[in-house]
Amino acid sequence: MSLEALYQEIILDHSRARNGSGLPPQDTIDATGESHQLNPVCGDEITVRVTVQSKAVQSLRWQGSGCAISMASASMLHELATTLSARDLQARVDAFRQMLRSRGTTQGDPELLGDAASLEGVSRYPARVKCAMLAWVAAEGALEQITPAMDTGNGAAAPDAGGENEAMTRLIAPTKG
Amino acid sequence: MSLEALYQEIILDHSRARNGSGLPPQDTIDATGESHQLNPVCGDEITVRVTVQSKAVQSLRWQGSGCAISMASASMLHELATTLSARDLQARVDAFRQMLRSRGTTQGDPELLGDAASLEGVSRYPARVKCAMLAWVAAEGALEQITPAMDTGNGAAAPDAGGENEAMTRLIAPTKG
Amino acid sequence: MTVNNDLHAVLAQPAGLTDDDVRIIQQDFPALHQEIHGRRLVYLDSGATSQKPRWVLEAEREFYETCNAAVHRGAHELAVRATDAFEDARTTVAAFVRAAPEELVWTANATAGINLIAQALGNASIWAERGRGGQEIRQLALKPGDEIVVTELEHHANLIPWQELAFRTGAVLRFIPVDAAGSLRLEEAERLIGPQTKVVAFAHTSNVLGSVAPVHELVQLARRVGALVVLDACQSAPHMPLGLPSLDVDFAVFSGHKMLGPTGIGVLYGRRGLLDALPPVHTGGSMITTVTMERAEYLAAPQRFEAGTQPVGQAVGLAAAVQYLDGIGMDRIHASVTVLGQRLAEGITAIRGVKLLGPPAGEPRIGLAAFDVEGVHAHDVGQYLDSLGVAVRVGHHCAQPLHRRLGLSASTRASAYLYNTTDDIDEFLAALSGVRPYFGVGK
Amino acid sequence: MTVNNDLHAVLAQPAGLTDDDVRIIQQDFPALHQEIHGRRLVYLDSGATSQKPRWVLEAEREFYETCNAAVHRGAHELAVRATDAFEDARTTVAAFVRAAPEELVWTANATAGINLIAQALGNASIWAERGRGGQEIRQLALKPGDEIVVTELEHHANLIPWQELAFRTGAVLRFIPVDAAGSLRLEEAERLIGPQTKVVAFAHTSNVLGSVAPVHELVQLARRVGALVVLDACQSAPHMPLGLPSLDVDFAVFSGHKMLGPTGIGVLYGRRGLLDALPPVHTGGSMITTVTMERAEYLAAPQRFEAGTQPVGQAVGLAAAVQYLDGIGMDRIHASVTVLGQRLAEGITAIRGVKLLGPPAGEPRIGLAAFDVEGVHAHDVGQYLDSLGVAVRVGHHCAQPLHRRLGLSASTRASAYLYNTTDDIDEFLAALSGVRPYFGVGK
Ligand SMILES: Cc1ncc(COP(=O)(O)O)c(C=O)c1O
Ligand SMILES: Cc1ncc(COP(=O)(O)O)c(C=O)c1O
Ligand code: FES
Ligand code: FES
Repeated sequence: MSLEALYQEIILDHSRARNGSGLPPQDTIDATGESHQLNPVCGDEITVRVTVQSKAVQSLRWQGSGCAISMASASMLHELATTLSARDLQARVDAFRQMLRSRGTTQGDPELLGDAASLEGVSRYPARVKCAMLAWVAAEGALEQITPAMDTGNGAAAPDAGGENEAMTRLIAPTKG
Repeated sequence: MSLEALYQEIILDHSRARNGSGLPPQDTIDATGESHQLNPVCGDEITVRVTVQSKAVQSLRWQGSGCAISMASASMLHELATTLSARDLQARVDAFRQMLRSRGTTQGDPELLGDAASLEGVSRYPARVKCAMLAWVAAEGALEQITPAMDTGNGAAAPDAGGENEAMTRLIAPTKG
Repeated sequence: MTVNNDLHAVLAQPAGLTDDDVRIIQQDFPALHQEIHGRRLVYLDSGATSQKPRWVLEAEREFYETCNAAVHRGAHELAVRATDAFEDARTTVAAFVRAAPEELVWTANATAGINLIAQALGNASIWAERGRGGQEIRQLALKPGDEIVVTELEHHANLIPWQELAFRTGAVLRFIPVDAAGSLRLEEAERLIGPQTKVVAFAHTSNVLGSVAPVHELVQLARRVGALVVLDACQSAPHMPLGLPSLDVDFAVFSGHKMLGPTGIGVLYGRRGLLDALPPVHTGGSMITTVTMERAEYLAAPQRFEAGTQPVGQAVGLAAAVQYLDGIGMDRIHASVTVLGQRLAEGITAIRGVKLLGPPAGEPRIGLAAFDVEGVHAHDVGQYLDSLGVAVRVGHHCAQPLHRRLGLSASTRASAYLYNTTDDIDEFLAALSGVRPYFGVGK
Repeated sequence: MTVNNDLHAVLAQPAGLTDDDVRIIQQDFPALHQEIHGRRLVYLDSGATSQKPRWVLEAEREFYETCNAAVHRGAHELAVRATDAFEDARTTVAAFVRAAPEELVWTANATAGINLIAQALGNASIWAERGRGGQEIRQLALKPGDEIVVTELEHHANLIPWQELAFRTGAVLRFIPVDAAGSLRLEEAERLIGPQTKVVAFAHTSNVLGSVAPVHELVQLARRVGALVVLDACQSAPHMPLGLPSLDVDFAVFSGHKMLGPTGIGVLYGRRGLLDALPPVHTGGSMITTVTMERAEYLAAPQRFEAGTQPVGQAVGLAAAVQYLDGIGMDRIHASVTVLGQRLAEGITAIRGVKLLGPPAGEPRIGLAAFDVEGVHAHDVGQYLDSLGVAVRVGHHCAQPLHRRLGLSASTRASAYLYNTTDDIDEFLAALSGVRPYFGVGK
């Protein structure tokens, strides 16, 4: 597989654009959730803040640093999220995760994932899957703070025993030493 | 090499005879030394008691249990020791050690070692060298209690750096845990 | 990799292994095709360490020749391959004992696994004392007066680490005694295991007696009082189908080298959730999230317990070993080895002046038998058998207290595995009959 | 075993290694003859782990096929062969660092070696507190207020175990800082190392900067106050002739896998006498003299630290590795790798937007160089280089505090070994020049 399939032009563009990056001082609205995720493999970190009003995502912004994949992925997530219901956003996170876990067998669906569909090539690079997931796991965490799991349709994303999903969440969630 | 070279008839005889075995209640004479040695590989133990008068070995008796080699070796040591000066006994211990270390290259000298010369075959079985040495190391320890090292000519037996001699003494001397 | 074509025929059979099957299996084991002192090698020391099939040696070699790199790091292709091979090995070995990959920690050997648990519990005790960690740490901590229960038949590896943990925490070590025949006195276990018991640790099968512990009963007693159960599966994992979760133990350990795998690798199984609650023991690279000069935060299990470069080649080798075992079938291996164990027990019992240790012939035992030859020291027995090409183990088999209880300082042990035929057993028995005459005792 | 006949010609040469020499050496390394993404593999990640010559793989295999048995036990022929192979390996590897065999303890890796020392010192502290052991234990014990000194550039393996020891004993961990360029501030070391200092631990050569520590100066400072010196020789043992006794350190560790050996084996060197004074850490079989249900008495070093079945196959493999290294000559390897390190440093410095870490080109460095590519994350750099067949390491290289000090969270590292040619370096440099253009930065 060629490098170009991993770093598509659109990915490099997003990685430089970093749309939605920067967290303005926070108003204390009930419907805001924030989650911080660390990729233990590289030490890169991201914080995602999601605001929901009337079950619709009002804004998704983020702050962090990392590789081109992780930055592009956060930028794409930002663009995708703002038009969705909270429940829909969770569904897109699930679809994105499924694509990345597929080891190249699932194509990205631009209808569902917007520009993030272009990250499909990442699924062939297991070491980089965490990069692409980082912002999305953080978004999931932020959503959970706002609405109980059922509300976002989170049931579908429940970790299946021993699956990559759970392993990843476990890995990404640092345990205090 | 055949088993018969290891277990010569004379060795099996000694192992059954166990000459000099049994420690009578001890009179407190200054010139008596006693040393207890443990073979950590098998857990077998032996205590050797040596009495010296006018620099001559008065008696060498022992108590312990172990394999045929170790019992025969103690029995032979008992027979050898009683006619010797303390200094000579140490010299025989040195000669015996050298024979056992030789990996089959040194023949036992019956003039020097008496029946114990028949243990020469043990040197081809590194795992059994400790068996044959056990009583002799104990005798050495007992002698040291009686006379300062110089008196017994012990200088020659000083552990040479990294040599088997030292390694063995170290192994045989248990360290309190 | 080498494929032993005849093996397919063996695998087509329904149950057990005939001597002909075994002879086909033997073809895969180069070490068995040696002459020792001019005699065919009869290797009956698998309880100490097993021989390795070509399949395992080649898996390890192939790893080094095509995938070798540091795992969980680096973005390059070899690193990806190495990581895949390493984690696939974890999944394979975990499945072998019906566990999830996250429940499996690689260790250097079984001894290291038991030490890891004992030291982690010791660390929990210090952490709790100093207010570090949460509720779960305080629950795991041992306090003076708490008790650790082992049995009198344990291998030193499952005894001394607990002595040291007791010393360290002020807990008291107690033990379930065995009777003069070596059987665990279960009624004593009932008396011993009480509310003060925090850990119950025991061998699944004894490496001296060949007996199988009443796992279910002991687990019940421990569960009743909320004690952790640690299973030493060193002698069971190689020989019988093992489902650790269904045994309901909290921790278990075994060693790769006793089950066709390379040296330098062992396994610690920990019930899901429990491993994550334990403090780490070894610290260093690849087990942290954030490190400052002052402090470190630790990853979840299994990484939390895998500091530094792991035995990757050996993990791959062990995975190949369990594939080989599974290929033949653990139930067939179990059946076959049980038959050999009984043949050993019967044959040994029939020899005058030789005393079998452990369960009498006809009673359950795994494929090993230790015995005492009256009037001949175990090391001499072993040396004599060796001269006839028969390799056995002699000594206290790292179970001094048990030997002392049985009134012995050493014994001789013959232990069989999937590559031993009944002929091997019979050759051994014939050789054993010659021992006392040779040493001139019991005439 | 495979003999590479051309190697004899290489060995006939007086000093250093030409590219032609290296190409002959490469023939012994099967892993290097692979295509990665259709390109010749240029392996520049030996700082993480080295590739293995056939000689090593075959030594290990030969051991399993002809000598495999439990060591230090059993009276049979294979056990004798295994014990000989195992102890001969110890003698060989000890001689490689000019040590005596009893000064060398096998460990699972370097990380385990440092943990062993730190935990043994922790045990000494508990023993002393509880009145166990003699005078030497009390001397080794750490008390609240005692200090452990490390440096700011340590690998996590030589940092976190000391953090945990400090936590456990109440001692204070202090560190010798580096300046903005990464150089150790020796004047600070002089200030820091005082009568309260009990341990000084530092890396011989930095796995990020490639710099060599002022061993002599630091040892002097430690000796002045009677502190123990622990040397992390992980990156020096593979690359330079090493005489540990003459460096006058008390302890040193290194890993087999970084010096042509298998995974799963490392070495702890301890000055004679000192190892015997330390309490054991792992307990179990083969390290005891007498065991009762209540207590155990321990053997002298090295056995005292080698509980359970040892990595025998790996020890044999590591001995073969150091034989291979010695066959070529550590001074020639050192000379060759130093040339490659300078070529790396010079080449990297010459690329616009790429910043070399550690000593500038022309100053002493071992055969590795880490760098920062402005505007491109290290993982992307690594991925790009991988697509051209160049394998490097990316990340914090288990040295987060150092990276933080340098204002980075990650870097990319190219590390060379005896099997790398100057062509390898040049291919890497050419690839590196393409990184920023590819990611569209710095136009
Ligand atoms: C300087 C240094 N110390 C310690 C280590 C740890 O070595 P290992 O992972 O083999 O235990 C490494 C290698 O990663 C290193 O480079
Ligand atoms: C019952 C039992 N437990 C523990 C061990 C220790 O295993 P290892 O030496 O591989 O750590 C053994 C093997 O010697 C054993 O038989
Ligand atoms: S490398 Fe850190 S997030 Fe991609
Ligand atoms: S076997 Fe114990 S002394 Fe010979």
